[in-house]
Amino acid sequence: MAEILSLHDAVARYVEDGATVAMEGFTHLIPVAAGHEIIRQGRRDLTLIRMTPDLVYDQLIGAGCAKKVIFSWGGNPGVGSLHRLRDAVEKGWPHQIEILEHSHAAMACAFEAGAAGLPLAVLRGYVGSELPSVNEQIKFIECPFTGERLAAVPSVRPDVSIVHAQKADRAGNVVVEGIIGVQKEAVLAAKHSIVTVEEIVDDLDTHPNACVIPGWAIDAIAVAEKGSLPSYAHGYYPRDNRFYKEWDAISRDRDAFTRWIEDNVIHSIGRHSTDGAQSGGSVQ
Amino acid sequence: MAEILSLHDAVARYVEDGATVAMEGFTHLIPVAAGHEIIRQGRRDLTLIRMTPDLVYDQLIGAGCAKKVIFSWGGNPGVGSLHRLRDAVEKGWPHQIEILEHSHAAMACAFEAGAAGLPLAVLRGYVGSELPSVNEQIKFIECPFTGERLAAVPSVRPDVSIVHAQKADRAGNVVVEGIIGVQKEAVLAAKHSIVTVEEIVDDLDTHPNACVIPGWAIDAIAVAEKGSLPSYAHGYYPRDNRFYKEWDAISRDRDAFTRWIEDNVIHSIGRHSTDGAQSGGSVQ
Amino acid sequence: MSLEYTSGEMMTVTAARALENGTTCFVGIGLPSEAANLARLTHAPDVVLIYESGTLQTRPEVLPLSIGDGELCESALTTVSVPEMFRYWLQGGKINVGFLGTAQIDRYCNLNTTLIGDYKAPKVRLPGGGGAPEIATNAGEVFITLKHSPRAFVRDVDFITTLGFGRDGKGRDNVPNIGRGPTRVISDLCVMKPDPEDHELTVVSLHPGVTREQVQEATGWDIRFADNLESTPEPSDRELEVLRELKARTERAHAGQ
Amino acid sequence: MSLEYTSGEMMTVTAARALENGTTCFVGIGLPSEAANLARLTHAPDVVLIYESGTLQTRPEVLPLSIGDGELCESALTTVSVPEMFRYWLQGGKINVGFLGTAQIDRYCNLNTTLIGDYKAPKVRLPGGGGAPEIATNAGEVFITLKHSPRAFVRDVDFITTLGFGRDGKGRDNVPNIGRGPTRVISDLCVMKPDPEDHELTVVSLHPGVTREQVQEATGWDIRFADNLESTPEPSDRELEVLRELKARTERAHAGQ
Repeated sequence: MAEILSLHDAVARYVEDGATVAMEGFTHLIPVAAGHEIIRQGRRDLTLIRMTPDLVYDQLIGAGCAKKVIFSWGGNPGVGSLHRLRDAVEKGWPHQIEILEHSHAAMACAFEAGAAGLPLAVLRGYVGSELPSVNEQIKFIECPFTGERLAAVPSVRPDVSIVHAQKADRAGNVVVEGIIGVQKEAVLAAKHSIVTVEEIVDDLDTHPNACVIPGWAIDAIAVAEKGSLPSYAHGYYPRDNRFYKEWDAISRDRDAFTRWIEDNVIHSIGRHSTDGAQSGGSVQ
Repeated sequence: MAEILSLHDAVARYVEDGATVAMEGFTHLIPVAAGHEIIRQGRRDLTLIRMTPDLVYDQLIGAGCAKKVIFSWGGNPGVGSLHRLRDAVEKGWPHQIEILEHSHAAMACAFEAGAAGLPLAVLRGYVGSELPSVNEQIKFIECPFTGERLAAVPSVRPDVSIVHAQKADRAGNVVVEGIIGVQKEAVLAAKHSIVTVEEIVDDLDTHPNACVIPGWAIDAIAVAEKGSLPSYAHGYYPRDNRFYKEWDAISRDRDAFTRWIEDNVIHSIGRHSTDGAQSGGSVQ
Repeated sequence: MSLEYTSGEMMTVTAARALENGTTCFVGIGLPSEAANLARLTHAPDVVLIYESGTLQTRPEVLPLSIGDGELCESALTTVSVPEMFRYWLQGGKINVGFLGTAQIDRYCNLNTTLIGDYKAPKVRLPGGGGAPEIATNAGEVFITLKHSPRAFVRDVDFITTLGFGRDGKGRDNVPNIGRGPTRVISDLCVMKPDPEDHELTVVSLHPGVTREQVQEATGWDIRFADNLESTPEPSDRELEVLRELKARTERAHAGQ
Repeated sequence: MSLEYTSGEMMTVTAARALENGTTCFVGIGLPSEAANLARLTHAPDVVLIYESGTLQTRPEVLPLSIGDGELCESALTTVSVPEMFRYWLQGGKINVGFLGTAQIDRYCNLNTTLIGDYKAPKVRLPGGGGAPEIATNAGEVFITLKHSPRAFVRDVDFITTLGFGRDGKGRDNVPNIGRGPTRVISDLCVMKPDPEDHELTVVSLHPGVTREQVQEATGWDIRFADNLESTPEPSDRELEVLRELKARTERAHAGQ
């Protein structure tokens, strides 16, 4: 049953050094505030899972939280590279990280299989791709009915999944609306889950087939107003496209990056940002 | 791209003798009017797929349309047996039919796999059940990652799927709301599909994550007002529970059944029913 | 305890009491649904009821006639597709208790809802497995409720639709990722539990006024009785009142249609 | 044909023209998205645009910066989960055309978006496969659009992220349930198609004013030219106007944020 905690306490309780963590949100509703809280708490050796690592994973990697990244597309959407991810992979700064890469289809199916309690996902995938030669977790099975060769990947079952959503009610039931990505799957596949929300309301006021995650399937709810910026929250605020472009310059340079983290993450508790770049400071 | 046809023409075009037909709707939105149209057109040798064959399949079987039934629970929900199904299986009236039975979990996964274009579904199922001893389509595979033994069943890929929904717009986009069952999967898994709807509207007026089936994934839309009775349509009319109970008596007796089909299906075109038992008569 | 009650009411109240508050329960239609809703309306207001039609955390005012009545959707937290229900919620390990009825049960709690007689030439064709085969193996544990009769309680079921503990009581041994299976069976005469060692069904509690002989007469094998055989507590007035109101509301609602 | 145009505009207009009205198109971000939306706003009003973020049949007013901009959801027929998108819509065979960009392409249309150099010690780490590996095999056919340069058009890609026709041109032979693969590549200089026999990329049409030599200089292998080499039709004024309005609207919208 979901407990309503501060973001600090939720992260402190469920994100341990060495944990496997999935922070999801497909461009929309990225749990940026929670990522910043992980940086502030100095977590280390995390295995970070995410279909589309973007700015928040770039920040976690640059801040030295990551040991390994499991992903299918790691870039700054519409802008270019993730320079902190590249610096870690290409030059080992701040330390070498392991990467394990999949295709989107395989990761989406692996999240689905994790939510479905299965050890593997089966898909018609990776045909002719060289990814199986660099990822030993990609195997192939034969369909017992047709003989067709199909790809199999292990399901995703994180220690903790963190997602951001529009709102929760007081029982911790959460509604996700708009581009829903693999958020529900991430929560259901994980041993523990934290959902940050824009607000807590008396009544979710949803339609019969809304994407609602029941409170009893979640461990912690934390209010993180604007907790997704520079990503966006459908119905609450738009994407800060400008900051995505600005990040390119900030993240190219190790010093500029470090200063940015110092100013906007480490020392930002309780502050509110005006440029949309900072977030995680407006919790509670 | 969906064509808007009369129910007669949609069934005449897409349901051929000998076809594999899935008519879905999990208690809710059962395509009863379409089933009656199949009886009126005298289709024969159909392989009928449905998780929960209820009254409309009892009627199709009693009327001699079925060669084989693939199902996971065949009863009159909340009332008891399907007497026409039993009479066919136990006594071969009007002729012997083949049955192939699954569990709900396996059939739901098989529809899902059909929609996903896969030849098989994998589930943690049938453990200790004797169903695999009477259904040779249930096999077991070994997970290449964990060694766990998991069940596999062939996906469902009907020649034609028929479902009922609340409304379509003029481009043939359909919204299904409430208990959505496996309707979307049935449509997407099939070579051809017919969706009967309560009405055609200018604007579907839905929320961002509604269960909408695009017109270009459907072959034919047919208006069938009250096309689901005695089942129900969320937002339109309630379930006729009384008729489900009455069906028990009607269907126990071969003559009573035959009279009922004559009066309420064969000769019902253009008529409207007052007792909720008849349907399919109000089409165009 | 001033109100008179029937053996059916005794069964429903006892089955309801088995459900703890806060439990997530995958509910079968009929007797399990009646018991689970009674639990929700009495001691377990936060029990989470889930029906295989996709309705999550539903709070119907009246008992559904079918597994997919509109009332279940209208009063649910949300309604998901049937594949999602079986994959994410049941197989995904989110269900504490599966609450099932059955046509036949045997001494190892195996359930038969497929047929009486031979599979190729059945004497009576029953509705089939439905959700039960995977509810029984993927839920944390299973409660079963049905009326006692020698036709229902048989030594060996004609067909194992749904696993209890198998033909030899060892059907769950060494099977990975499987629930505990049936932990109690509630009939109109008594409460039974599988023996912790060999899993044979054993009477642990007799309902008030019921004798060992009555249970034995209604059971198709020599049924065991626990050494410390208890007497099932009687229904409270409040439980009976709530149950009767629920059934009266249900009857009025369904008659009107 | 009175308006002047750039080679980028020529590329986009030509790519747009490749999309027939009524086609379902799985759209990559960037150049494919620009071309697909131009098609929708000109000759193909009923083209169905699908983005991997789950937005089905979307009609954005401005071009999305990311694959999951709010505009895509707000203007979509409906938005599904990402697993559903890849399972039901792509793998389920509902997509006629996958429209992709890439960092590198080779003579057999294999795409590399993984890295330059060696996998263990990359010179340049690129974003990775994303949706492309399965778009390229599960869509009915694939269109590819990218700018011509010797670094982009290489004889053999450093890494096959996404199958064209494999290292030997035979990568799709005898593979069941696979799409036709790349059927055309549109650059800022020309249009190329795989040879029907051996699948080697062949220039079939030069954009106006472009010479064979220019294409060869910008290509990292000895590229073939079709016997009946054509000249790509110029953009119409209407196409250019619609494209420029679209880009201006997009710029205004994104600058405002």
